[in-house]
Order: sequence, then C-alpha cells, then structure tokens
Amino acid sequence: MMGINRRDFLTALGVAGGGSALAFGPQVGLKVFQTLWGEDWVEVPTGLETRINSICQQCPGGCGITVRLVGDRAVKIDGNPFYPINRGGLCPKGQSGLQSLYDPDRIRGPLKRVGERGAGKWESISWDDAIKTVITKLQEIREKKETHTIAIMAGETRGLMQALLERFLLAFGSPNYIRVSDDLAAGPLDAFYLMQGLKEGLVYDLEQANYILSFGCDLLQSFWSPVQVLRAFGYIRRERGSRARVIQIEPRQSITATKADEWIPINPGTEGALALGIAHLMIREGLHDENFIWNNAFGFEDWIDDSRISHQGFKGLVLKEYSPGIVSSITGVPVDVIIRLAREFATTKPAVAIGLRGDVPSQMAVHALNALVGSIDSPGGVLVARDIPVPELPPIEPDEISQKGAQMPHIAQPAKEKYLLADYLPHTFLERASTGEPYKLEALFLYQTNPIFSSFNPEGVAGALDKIPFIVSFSSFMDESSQQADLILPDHTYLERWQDDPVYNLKGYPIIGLRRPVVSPLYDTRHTGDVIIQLARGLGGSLAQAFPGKDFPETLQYYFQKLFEQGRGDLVGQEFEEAWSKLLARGGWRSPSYQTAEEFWQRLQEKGGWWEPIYYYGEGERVFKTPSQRFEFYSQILKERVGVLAEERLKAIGVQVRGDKLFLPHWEAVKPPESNEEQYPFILNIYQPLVFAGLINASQPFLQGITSPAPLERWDCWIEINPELAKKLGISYGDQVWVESPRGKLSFRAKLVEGAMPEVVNIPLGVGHKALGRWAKNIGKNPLLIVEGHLEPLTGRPLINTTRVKIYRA
Amino acid sequence: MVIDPKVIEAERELVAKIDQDEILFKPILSTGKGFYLVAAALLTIVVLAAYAYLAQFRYGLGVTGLNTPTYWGVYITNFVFFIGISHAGTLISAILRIARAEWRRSITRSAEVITVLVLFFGAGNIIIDLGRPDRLLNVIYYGRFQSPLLWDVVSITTYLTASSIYLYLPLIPDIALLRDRVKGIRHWFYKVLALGWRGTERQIHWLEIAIAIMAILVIPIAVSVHTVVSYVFAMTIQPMWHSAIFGPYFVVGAIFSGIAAIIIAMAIIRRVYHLEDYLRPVHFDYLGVLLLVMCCLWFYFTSCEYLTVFYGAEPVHLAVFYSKITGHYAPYFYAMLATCFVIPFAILANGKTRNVTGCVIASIAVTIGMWLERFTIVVPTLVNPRLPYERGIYMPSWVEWFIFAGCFAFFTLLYMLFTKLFPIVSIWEIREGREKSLAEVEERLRTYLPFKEEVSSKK
Amino acid sequence: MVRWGMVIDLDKCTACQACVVACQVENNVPPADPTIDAQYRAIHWLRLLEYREGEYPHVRTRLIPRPCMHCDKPPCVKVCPVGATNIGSEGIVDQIYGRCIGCRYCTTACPYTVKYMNWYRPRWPEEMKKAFNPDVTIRPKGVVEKCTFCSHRLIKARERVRAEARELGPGDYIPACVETCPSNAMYFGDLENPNGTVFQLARSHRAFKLLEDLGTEPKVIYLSEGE
Amino acid sequence: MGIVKIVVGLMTIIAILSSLAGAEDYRLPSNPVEGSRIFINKGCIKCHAIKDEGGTIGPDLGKVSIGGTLLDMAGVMWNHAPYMEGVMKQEKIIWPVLLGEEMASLIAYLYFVNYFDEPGDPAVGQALFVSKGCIKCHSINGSGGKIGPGLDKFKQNASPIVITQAMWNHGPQMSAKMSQLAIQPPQFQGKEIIDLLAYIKTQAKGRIAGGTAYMLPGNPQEGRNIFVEKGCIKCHAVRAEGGTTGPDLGKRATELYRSVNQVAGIMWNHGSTMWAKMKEKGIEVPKFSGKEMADLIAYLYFIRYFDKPGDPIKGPRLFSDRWCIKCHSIKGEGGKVGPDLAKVKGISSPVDLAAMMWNHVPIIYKETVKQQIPWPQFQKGEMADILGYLEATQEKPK
Repeated sequence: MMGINRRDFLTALGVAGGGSALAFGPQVGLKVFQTLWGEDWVEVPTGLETRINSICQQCPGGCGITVRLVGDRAVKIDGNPFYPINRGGLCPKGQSGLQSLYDPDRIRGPLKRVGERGAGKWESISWDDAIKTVITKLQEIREKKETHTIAIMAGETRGLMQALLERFLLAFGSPNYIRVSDDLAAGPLDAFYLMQGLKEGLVYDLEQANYILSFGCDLLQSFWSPVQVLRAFGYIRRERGSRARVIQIEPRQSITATKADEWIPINPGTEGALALGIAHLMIREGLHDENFIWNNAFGFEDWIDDSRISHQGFKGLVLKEYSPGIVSSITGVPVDVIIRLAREFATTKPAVAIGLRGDVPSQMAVHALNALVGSIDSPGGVLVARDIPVPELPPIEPDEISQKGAQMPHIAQPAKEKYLLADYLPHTFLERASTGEPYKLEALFLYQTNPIFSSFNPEGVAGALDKIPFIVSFSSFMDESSQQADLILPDHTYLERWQDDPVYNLKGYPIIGLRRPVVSPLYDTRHTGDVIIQLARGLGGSLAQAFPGKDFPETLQYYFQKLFEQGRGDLVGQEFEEAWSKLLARGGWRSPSYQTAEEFWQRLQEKGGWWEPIYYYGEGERVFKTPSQRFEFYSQILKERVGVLAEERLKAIGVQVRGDKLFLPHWEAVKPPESNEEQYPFILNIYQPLVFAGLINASQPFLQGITSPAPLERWDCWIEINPELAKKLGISYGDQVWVESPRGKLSFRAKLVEGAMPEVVNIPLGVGHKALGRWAKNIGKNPLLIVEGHLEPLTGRPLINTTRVKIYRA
Repeated sequence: MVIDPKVIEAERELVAKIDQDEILFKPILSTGKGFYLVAAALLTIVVLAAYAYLAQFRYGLGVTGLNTPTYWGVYITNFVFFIGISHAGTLISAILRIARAEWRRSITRSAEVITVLVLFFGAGNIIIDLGRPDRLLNVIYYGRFQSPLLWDVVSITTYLTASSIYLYLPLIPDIALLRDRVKGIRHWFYKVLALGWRGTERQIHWLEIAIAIMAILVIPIAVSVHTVVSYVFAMTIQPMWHSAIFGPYFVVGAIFSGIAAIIIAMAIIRRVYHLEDYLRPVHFDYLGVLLLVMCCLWFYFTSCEYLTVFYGAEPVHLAVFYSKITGHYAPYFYAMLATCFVIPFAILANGKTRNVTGCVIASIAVTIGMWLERFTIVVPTLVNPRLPYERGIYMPSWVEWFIFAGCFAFFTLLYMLFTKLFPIVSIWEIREGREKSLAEVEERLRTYLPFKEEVSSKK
Repeated sequence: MVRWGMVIDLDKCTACQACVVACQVENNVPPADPTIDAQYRAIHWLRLLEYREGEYPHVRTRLIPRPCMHCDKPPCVKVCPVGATNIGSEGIVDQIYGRCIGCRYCTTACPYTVKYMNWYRPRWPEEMKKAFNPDVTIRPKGVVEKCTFCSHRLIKARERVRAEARELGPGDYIPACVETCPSNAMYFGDLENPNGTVFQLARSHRAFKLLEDLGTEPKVIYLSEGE
Repeated sequence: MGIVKIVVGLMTIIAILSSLAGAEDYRLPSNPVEGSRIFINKGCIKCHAIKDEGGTIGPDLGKVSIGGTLLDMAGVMWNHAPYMEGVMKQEKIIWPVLLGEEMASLIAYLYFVNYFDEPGDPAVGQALFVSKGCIKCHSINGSGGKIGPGLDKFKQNASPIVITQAMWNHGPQMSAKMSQLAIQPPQFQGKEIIDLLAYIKTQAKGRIAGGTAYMLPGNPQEGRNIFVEKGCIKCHAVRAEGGTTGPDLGKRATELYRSVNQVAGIMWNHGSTMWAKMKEKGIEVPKFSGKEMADLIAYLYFIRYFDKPGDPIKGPRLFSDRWCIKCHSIKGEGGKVGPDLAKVKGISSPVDLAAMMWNHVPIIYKETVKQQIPWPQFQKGEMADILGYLEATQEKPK
C-alpha cells in the first residue's frame, strides 16, 4: 500500500511570463494570456494505490501481470514476478495493454446495424433488446430444425470460454465450432502429429539447450508466447553457466537472425532440404544418436512390414538423395556451411532444431533432426507438455433436434479426400460456405477473430459474410469483420473480465492463470460468457441446463472448485517453489499451499495462477502416441491417411512424391502452379514484427510507434530490398515501390537493407487495417492482399511465403 | 568675360544650401507618398510575422519545421546573422573614427543605426526561438554563468547599451540642430533628446572625449560579442561546431556581413534621399576594398575550417562535412561559396567594377551568403548526430519564413523611421569636417612626411 | 555516495522494445501519430538504435537500447542557462520542467541526442488520460524532457524504506525499463557498491560505453555481444 | 547452606524437566513443510539454497546437514549470526525478524529437508532387483517369478512409500514364503532400497484415477498417534516411554534420522525379527494404509529433534561463561546494558527465547564489538541448557 497520491499536474505553469498581460488587471490578463498560450490542466488520478494480479491477453502467450491502480484507474501493467511464464518480465505488447482498455474507439454498448451492411451506420440498443433479437433468431432456426446452420468462429481462446462456446453449440445442435488460430506462431505441429502422434503439446526446452538451430522460426519476434522465449534467450546467453549457440536459417535477417550467433540466408521454402542435408551428413559421419534411434525410433533403417513388403527407411532415403552438393544447389547454402552445421549440431548437445508450420515434408525433415540427436523428450530438446487438467462440466442432454443437428458434418470440413490432415479449414470455409457447400449458414458468431483482416482473401471473406443472413460479433473494437455484422455485443477487454487461461510453458508443465477484472467495466459491455449463458437460458430447454453457473464468474468458480478437487499441483510461486515442488514430486509428495477450496480460490486470486511444475522424462507412452509407440521417421499415421487414396487423387491434391518417400521426411519444391518466374522474379517473404504478431494490436499507438527499430518505419508498412537489387532497379531509400503479384499490386515505401537476399523482398504483416479505430485505420497496407495463398496439399493450411512478385518504382 | 549676376546669385544660394546641408534635413521635414506606401507594405509583412509568431506562441514550436535532432534552425541562424550584421556599424564607424579616416564622416551614422536596430532582432530571434518565452526571466532568476548562452545574454546587453550610447552621442548636436528648426511637439521631442546642447566649446570638448572613449570601448565589446556567439556552438562537442577558430571566424564573418549591410543601406539612402553628394563613389570604393579584404579573410577562415575537418577525417565530422559538400546541404553550401566569395571577389577585385552598382551587387550577395553560411553551420551538424538516428531533413515552415521576412521588414521599417526622425548623415560632423578637418588633415599629413617648410624652418 | 547506473547486456537483449513502451507508459510520454512520427518528433526517452555493417550476406546488425546516459560529466548540464538540467548528488541527470525555458541548447549539446522537445502541448485522447501515472508530471509544451532513470521511483522507494525503518537496498529502486525487461538484459543499481551486480558487470571485459572517447563518462554501460 | 543450595538446585531441575516435558509434544510439527514458506518469505532463500535452488551466498541448507535438535539448530544459527549479519549488511538485506513459532517452523522445515529421498538410480535398482532376488518371486514386464504379484501394477507417479508400505504390509506373508522357499530375506543397505524403488517406479503401469497419486508429506504428530494406535509403543519405547521388548527408539534416533525410504528399509530389514517377536507375543502385525507409514516414519525421523532437558548446572555457568552476564541480568544480578532476562514477557517456550535472541542479533553484535566481547558460541546441547535455565528463571505471571 502506497498511501494517497496527491500531486498537481502543471501547477508550475509559467505565470511569470504573463506579466505583460497583467497590465490589463490580473484576472483579465491571466485569461488573455491563457487563451493565447493555449495550455490546459490535466486531472490527476488520486486514491489508494493497489496492485491486482491478472493475466495478459495482448497475445496468446499467457503472461501473468500485475496492474497498478490508483483509485479506480489502472495506470501501469507490469509482469507478475510469481508467474512462471514471464517471471516479472513483460513484452512491449503487455506493457501497452492499457491502451486497449482506454482505447477511445472502443465499442461502448450493444449496436444494431441500420442501413446497408458495412456502411457503418449503427444504432445503440439495450442489452435486453440485443439478447432478445438473438434469441428470436435462434428460435427461428430451431423451429426450422436447422440448428446446424449456426457457427461460432473463435480466435485465440482456450479453457472455459472455449468449452462454453462448444457446449452452447452442442446443446443447441450444431457441430460448427471453428477455431481460428494464428498458425504463423506455432511450431511444426503437423510433423509432431505425424511423427509422434500428438496434436498439441510441442515445446522446446530452450533453457537447457546448448545449440539451437532455427529453420526460419522467428523466435524472438513471432513465437506464440514471446516472453517465454525472450526470457529463455537471456538465460541461455548469460545466466546459466554455458552459453548456447543460436543459428538462424532464414531468407531475411530478422531480429532473431540479428541476435543469433550466425545468420544463414537460405532460398525461401528450402529449409526442409537443408535439414535433410544436415541429416545426410550426420548419418554419413555416424554422428547421429544411435542409442535413441535404436530404442525409440521407427523407420530409420529399411524395414519389412507384416506382409513382407520391404520399405525404405529414412537413412536410405537421405543418404541417397540429399548429399550436400544437391542440398547446396537447392538451398543456396554453401557446402562447407552445411558440413559445419551438421557437425556442430550433432556434437553440441543438447541440440534442438526448430521449424515452422510450413509444408508438411519440410516440417518432418526439421523434426527428424531432433530425433537424430536424440533430442526428443530429453533435457534441452523437444518436450511433450503435460496435460493441462480440464475440469469436467456436468454432462448435457441435448434433445432430439440438437442431437440431429450436432451430427451434421462440420461446415468447415474439407471436401472429401482433400487435405487429408485437416479436420476443418478455418481459413477457407467462409468462401466455401457462401456457395452453399456443404450447407448454408443462417447465423455466424464472431468471437475474438477478425477473418476479413487475417484471411488471405479479404474480399472473398467479406463477400461470404455478406451471404450469411445473421452475423453477431462479440468484439470490443470495431474491426473489419464487426463492421459487417448485424449485431455487435461488445465484450469487456481483458482487463475488465474474469477468465481462466490454461497454458503450458517451455518446461512442459501445465499452468492455469486466473484473469480477473482489474477495473470495473468502463462501458456498457458484457462478458461473452455471460451472454452465452443468458442466450442459453433464454432459449430454455436442455440448453438452459447445460451451464452450471448463473453467469460466467460462477461457472469459473465451479471450474476451479473441480480443479481443487482433483488434488493436483499448487499455486504458482517463485523459482524455488518450483524446484521444491519438483523435489517433493520426485518422491511422490505434494504439499499445496492451501487446505480448503475457499483458501484455494482466495489465494489463487492473489497469486494469479495455478501450476503443476513437474515434468518426467522417459514416459514413452505419453511422448509417442504413434502406432509403433516410437518416434516415426516413417509416418504410419500419414500412410494410413493417404493409404485410401488412389493415384489420381494424389495428383489432384498436388502431391508429387510417391511410394515410401511420401511418408518419410523429404523435400519437394512448393511451386505455385500459375507463377511465372520470369515475369515475377522475386519471392515475397511476409514476416510478423513482434508488436503485431497475432494481428490484434494495431490499434495501440505505443506499438505502432515501435514497429521497427529502424527510422521511418513506424506507422507504416514497408518493403525491404537488398541495396544491390535496388540499385539495379533504380530504387532508392524511401521511394514508393509497386509490388505486383499475379493477384494484384500494392505500393510500399522502400527500405534498403543489407540483410535482405537479392531475390527475396520482405514485407511486415500487421498494419493496413480498414477499421479498428483512429490508430489503425488506413495506416500502412496489408500485404496479404497480394498474397496468393497457396494451400498446403495435405493440411490445407495456407502457405504465405510462396508468392512471386515483381517490383518497380511507383 | 562677364558673368550673369543671376547665375552668380544662384550659385551663391547653392553654396549656401550646401553649406547649410539642407538636403540632409529634407527627409525629416517632409515626407512623400512613396514613404507611406513602402511603410505600409513593410507593416503588412510585420503584421503577418506577428500573426505567425502568435500562432507559434499559442501552439508551440511545433508550427516550425524543427524536429529531433534538428533542434535549431532559422531562428538561430537569424540570431547569428543579425548579431553579425550589427558589427557593421559600430565596429566600422569606431575603427574609422579612431583611425581618423575622414571619409567616414558621411557614413558613420547610417552604420551605427544598423547596429543598434539589428541587435534587437538578434536578441529577439533568441526569444522567438524559446519554447517558453513566458519564462524568459528565469535567465535572471536562475541564471547559471557556465552556460555560454548566458555569456551571450551579458555581452549582447552590454553591446546594445554601448552601441546605443555610441549612436546617441554623435546624434546630440544634430538633434540640437533639429530642435532649432522645428516647432510644436517635435520641438519638445528634440529638446528633451538634445540634452541642452548649445555647441559650446566645453560641450564639444566633452562630446569628443565621450565619443572617443566609446569608440575605443565598443571595439572589444563588438569583437567579444561575436566571439561569444560563436562559443554557443564551439563550446559543445558537436562535430564541426567544436572548433577553436570559430571565434575569429565568426568575427570576420560578422564584419564582412556588416560592411555589406552598410553598403546596401548607403546605396538605398543615397538613391532615396538624393545624397549623391554626400555618399560618393569613393565611399563605395573604400568600403568595397574593405569588403574585399574581409572577403579574402572569410575565405581563408572557411578553407581553414573545412580543410582541417576534411584532413582530420573523423567519421562524425566527415558526415557533417559531406552533408555540406555532396549531401543534402550542398546547394546551400555552394550557394554560400558563390555569394560570399566568388561573386564579391570577382566584382571587387577589379577596380572597374568596384563602382557603386558593383559594390551593391557584391554586398547583396554577401548578405545572402552570410545568412546561408550561418544556416550551413547550424543545421547540418544537428541533422547528423553521432548516433545512428534518422536523419530528419529540416525544412523551415511558413511560420519561420514569415518571421524571417518580418524581421527584415521590421528592421527596414525602423530604419526608415529613424531617417524620418534623425539625419541619417551626421550633419555636424560633415560641417566639422568641412570647417576643421581640411586644416587638421593637412596638419596631420605634415607629421607623416617631410615638407619644404619644415626643412627650411629647421635650418 | 550512491551513483546510480545501468548495465545493458546486449548479448541478452532481444531488441523486443518492451523497455521502450514501459518507459512511455511509466513516464506519461504521449504516443505519437503518423504525422508526428513523419516529422521526426516522436518522443522516446528510451529507444532502440540500429547499427548496420557489412554487405549481404556478411551483414552485422547491432540493436542497442539507448536511454539517457546520465553522464558524470554531462554536456547538457554545462550549457543550460537556467539550471533546468542538472545532475543530482547521486548522479541522476534530471530536468526541471517548471524552470526550462525551451532554448534547446541542451538538446543540441547532447552527443547522444537523448533529450526531447515538446514541440506542441502533448496530446492524448481524453480516455487515455486515465492511465496517467500520478507520480510523473505531464510536461507542458515548449520544455525539454528526458529519461530520469524513473527518479520518481527513487523518491517513492525512499519513502517506503523510511516507513520500514531501513536502508535503501538493491531492488528497492528499479526504473520501469529494467523492471519489464523480459530477457533480464538490463541491470540497475549502485555503481559504487562493490558487491552489487552493476558494479561487477560494469567492470566486465565486455563492458563498453557509447561514445566513450568524448569523456562524458556515461553511467549507462553496455556489455558487448558474443562470447 | 550446602543443603539449601542442593534443594534449590533440585527444585530448579524439576522445574526445567517439567516445563520441557510439557513443551515436547507442542513442538512436534504437524506440517514441517510449512516452514518452506517462511524460508521464502523471510528472505532466507536470497542467500541459502535448498538442494541447489536458491541463493548462493550462504551454504546450501539441503546439502549441509545441520541436523540436530531444535535448539541445537537454533544454536548453529546463532553461532553464524555475526557473519550473516555482516553479509546481509553488505547486501543490504534486512535482518529477518522471527516469531518463536516461525522459528520453530523454519527449523522444523530445515530439519525435515532430509526426510525426502534423493532420487534413486533405476539402473542400479534394476540390478538390485535381480541381485536381491526379488525377481525370483516378482515379475516386471512379464519377466520374473510368478509367486508374488507383478510389480508393474503400481500406479504411475505413486510415491515410493506406497511400495515400501505394501512391502511392509505383505511382509509376514513374504517372510513366510521366503522361509518356505529357503530364500534369505533381502537386506537393504544405504540407498539400495531407493534405487530399487526408482526402478519399480519407472516400470509402473497403473493408471491414476483423478490424475494424481501424490501424497502429502508425513505428519509427525499423526505419526505419533499411529505409533500409539498401531501398538508400536507396546514394544518400543521412545525415551523410556513405552514397551521394552524392542529397543528404545530414542536411543536409535540418529539411525532414524534418514530419508523416509531408508527408514522404511531399516524397518524391513528388522522385519523378520519383529514379526517373529510379534507372533511369539501374539500381537497382530500392524498394517498401514494411505499415508500412515509416511506419518509414522516422519515421527521416527523427528525423534532426534527433541531436545534433552537442559542441564541445570551447566545453564547458569554458561550464562556467565558466555559473557551473557556482562550485559544481561537475572533478577537484578548481572550487567545492565540489556534487559533483565527474568522479566522478559511473552515467553512460552525456549524457542521463543531463541527467536528473541535471533531477532536481537544486530543489536547484540554491535554491543559485543563495542565491549570487545567475543561472539558467544554454543556447542551441542548448550543452547538447551542456557535456554532451559532462562525459561526456568522467568517470573511467571501469577
């Protein structure tokens, strides 16, 4: 407690200079002077100073925050020193969080569209009316027995909120929960699935690694949980005994490449080939971890299956096809560098290779390197995060209509036998749904997502939204997609609401943060969880019974009560407590810092979260969920999925490779079919600066102000060109340059950077909004408008760095 | 040969008029339409400038083109420039007085007026440049003598006082003359200012002593003023500011621009008030020679400065250097070189072109050039900071241009008003020259050289 | 006597600029907008400098966070005509906004260009004024402002320590930038305390200062990148 | 005169004994781990680590065994106080002030740290599984004898104490089987049992309902109850209180000051003897469930923790020998720099006194330096002696 602060602002205003004006008499003089001088006074926040712990939501990273309040005003956000994700640190996004709370362009109450869609004409309505409108609409749909024609699109959300949304759909009778997550930030999750059989939980134990080989993963800028990586980076550099080496392989000299020990420029899209080249050398020189491969891997050597057919193994393939010479010619990386990398990577243990979620074979190639050095489920390698406990909600009993509706095919389901590895395609479903394939949507709810901005086809998505008769947005801000909505039911910002935030950290253990309101809602907004529950209650029947609490906070308390009953973990604490918990857990002990559920709930609010800081190595069953219960170089999961496909189908989905090679890590050029290399000689490389990774923070001026460390690159978007190339094209610094792809052209300000490859031009992603308030609207351009958006043949995931462009002076 | 007595009468009248220096009183006693037109035009500019300043006062210095790191621009350039011009007067007139250069008699007044008036604009530009002009008095309340800016405050105040006195002293006899000629309010006005001047021996004696003291006093003050002005820059560690020759360099530049200013002023007065008889080509010729000398000196200092920087080749200094030689400020730099050296040198070095027109052209060039010189000293250094910041290009805004123009207009207006109140050529000194100096010069010359009489008398 | 100093380990620094934003939030530095930024008038008491060397592919880029150096021999203090810029007994170079006359002599004299002018009255939308830190005055137009090592925190720390009847210890007073640094690359403390981290790091073989040859004796010490 | 002295002396002894006997159970901590929070909150962690985690300025308290009785440990703290005070002044750390209860809790925690096993080596365990002959009866992953149950049925992450408890519970049967099969019952030395348990643990296959099988650490108070309820006390005495069939465990306290599974191993090693004796006496072999064994062992572990009553003769002597008397007086006798120690208020146990001493270290240290008195050092037991004396001299409120 700090006591009361009472400090006047601007009292030291220069009255002295008003002397001449005083000639007219003090009062009049002062008035004249002030009018001329144009100064004003600022109200001072006063009141008791307090601190409240909560969880940041400026990105999905899940950092713990401590908000400093003076009276009822939040004045500063800092990291919560007890919170294991960030330990008191906070990234610039977290720091600028108050600008989201106090954004002058926030939506201040429920809005109903009047006039044309997208015309921006709104009418304020009461919450009761708004909810009634939605209920009426939903009842209509229900009466038509078409409950499956509603869908919820949700962005980065997890935990109870996701559970409630899914539960609402299920109880209502729709399978269409569509989670849109920021794929750029994830690691090679598809490879993780194909080779280890797990869909989530991929973490890199950076803190214990000695050699980090990053294949285009812009760790320091666009990782899903930035502070964790930044913390780990500081730690491995200087805090622990030995200093880890970081190698960044990337076409652009990103901040990560700048801060790495070495930057290795590489032709875009060939990272997988380099990984295979490194694997080739490691195997040829016998540097791979034979022990791991013998005990824990499948498909390394050639093998014979049950039906006596012999198959090629990883070793054979790599030795045959990826000699350094070939790899060098594909990647543009000199042979000696490849040799050096292979030797360093194999001998500086623990080493870890980190990739991107690009094309599947490349992902597999990178992930295979981890197995080659035995860095799977070992300190300093790839860990498999322990499950985050999911407290159960009471079962629901949907009625007949709902049951029928929920059994309908998912609306975003890919067309049959296309995109084998995709359950649903959040990025393209809207475009398909607008054609009535598989069925038309009657209502769409948007929660924490802005598909018009973040999709590759803004016009297409906008057009698709146009065809949906009823759109409800829960956004707190007037973003592009909310502009197209019929009804906006604004949510609180993250500093005004209750929420849980389950997340795992880089050490692979589960954490559940408690986000709680630090200020009471500034405007007439409402928690979307409350709205969902109100809708359910309004609709009645089985829906009303589906929710255990009367509102979201009550449900949350119920949820944590269940967590308490599970008898796991403890409240978050200092590093010592982590070690102490581990020490106890090693002997099978646990000593929580609370006894009763009330105490748990109380202290949870004080501390900010719950954790179970335990990770065990060697739990083979948990780490390898593949058919062979081992790490699979030869992915049997993929084989099973592909197996049903005939030759022509493979051709149709664009997979060129056949036979065993298809199931092994390999490299194939991802060549967009319509690209003409002569006409469009450069590759467009889109990257995400830290402040806009996640694409939700463009409306915060502090972040716009630091988009780039370099001059003239703030409040704007730019194109990075190699100076030599620029000279050839007659472009100089600051010129406006047209960037033209087959899809269209945009002009950007030219920045000449030595750290750009001559054949690659780089553009940051994050600005270029057409809405979202005064600090985002019409600032910069969105390069996604000219991206061709090719889809990965197996996952249907868009590949953003395959577009070819030409550039010329505007 | 018989001469028409009418002609003789006319001639006699003319002589009497010349003796009475009627033409010098004319501007004061009668004012034409042209004056009002010009004054109105200038006043318009001044009002616009005042408006511009009011905008700046209200909204802050943001209305200028200044930025980070170009914190100083036109105003500081003006400040240095006007202070430089001020050397015109006092210094030239004082030196000429002390040197007893007789040709000075008709030009001292116009020079001294420039000094006094222009100093207001020099100091004024500093105040205009302040972010908080309302706190100006803090300089007195909290003044810290270690700041070169405070040295400036002191030396400029001193200089302003000294040069005002130095202007006023030789003005007293002329005011007395005017007092005796006019009636009404103006009589009363001149009576107050004349301080009871009767032209007695004693008064003349003391006046001459006072003028002599002031003339001597004003020279070191003038030199110090501009040295101190240069110290504002030289005392920092910024590249191409932190230079030991800045003191003399600035003084030379100041005298240089000062002479140019006098020549222009003289030319205008001569034309407007038809003073061809008083301000003769010979004056221009002499001043032209002086200007030529200063021009060479200026060039010498400039080359010293730039050559040492170039040869020393310190990267930070070179960055500034090249921004002037080949970079964004090259146009300014070469314009300065042309107007400060090439044009005046070409005109003045040649006796044939060193006529009135030639001198005026050269002077105008020098005036422009010296402003550019100050600009290229102030701005490029700031635009090229040591650390890798963005190089903001400084472009003065309309406010700055208006205030700049306003300063010139206001200065001209005040100068015009002065000519309407006081004789712009010192009448009594002209008369004194006519009455006493011929003999005195002859006497002086005798002390320089051997003369026949002396030889004979010695024998 | 205490001498406050900062050590920035560039090997740990990740150029995330959290310090930059933390500084702005803590010190009520107004956010820029496209116009202000294009006019080079954005104020960042702490900002990132970018040095680029070499040609593709052998490019070396260095990113250096730059607060005020709080020089022991500050050129800005020397030139201030009214003593608005001054150096405290504990080495913090501070700015008295109420005294500054806005002559900008200090800004031009500073070789690090760390001082900023309020060209206009700082502008905030009404809503964002709620986030003002009550401990830091809002600057009026026309005065120069700068990094103060968050000296208001020192004042508060002193009050707190006095209330607890003890001496000021390490960690009691930390500027906002150091507090937030996610990679723990920034250290702050007493340069005279031989047991302090800052003292020891400042003497590391990797230590260097910006423009050391100017003799301004900065109290911000950098640790170079690499082994 | 002589007789009077003896009488007074005897009375003092009785007073001290009775007060200590009363205090003993009170001091038996119910949750020794609680002290870990005091360890953090009071800032001990800034300088000291526990098993590698924490500050590096002071020694790692999880590694140096400062084991001993409660007051002995307080004595060790006291002895190092001037050094700590110096370091803390340098580091500008505030001297942590402790309440008596907090001090007891903290010391209990530090004492308790070694209760937890260091992790065993599964590889060694695997070898032991064969060499100790377990494999003859038990199987793991299908290989091994079929006489006993397969040992991979244990639940994953289960505490090893669950396994040792099961061993104990099945002990008589196993023992019978072994004698039937003429197998020598295995004896475990040192950490062998921990390695063996580590091996079994890695092979555990059982699923855990509800996600966890962690146990709360043993509760010595509960352990004491179990010791009585399960009838251990019938054969074993602790400090002469209890049966005499088995050895007095108070005398074996040092042996029992080991990690939980080592103690379990010791119990196992003596198992066949005990069971035989029990059979002889017709006592049913006690079975343990839940965390009973952990609690019991925690009690045994804490036996050594109890101080012996202070020596009434040594106490007063120490008071003058260790220069206390230079500053402090008792009932008016002694120095006047510090307070009269007989009049100090709020004392209910020697630990309170120890805490008070600790809290005043900075002041006392300053004074000792001023008066050039060496820092008083207390050897084993001496703290109990002097504090016992001081407590006995307290002016009890009537």
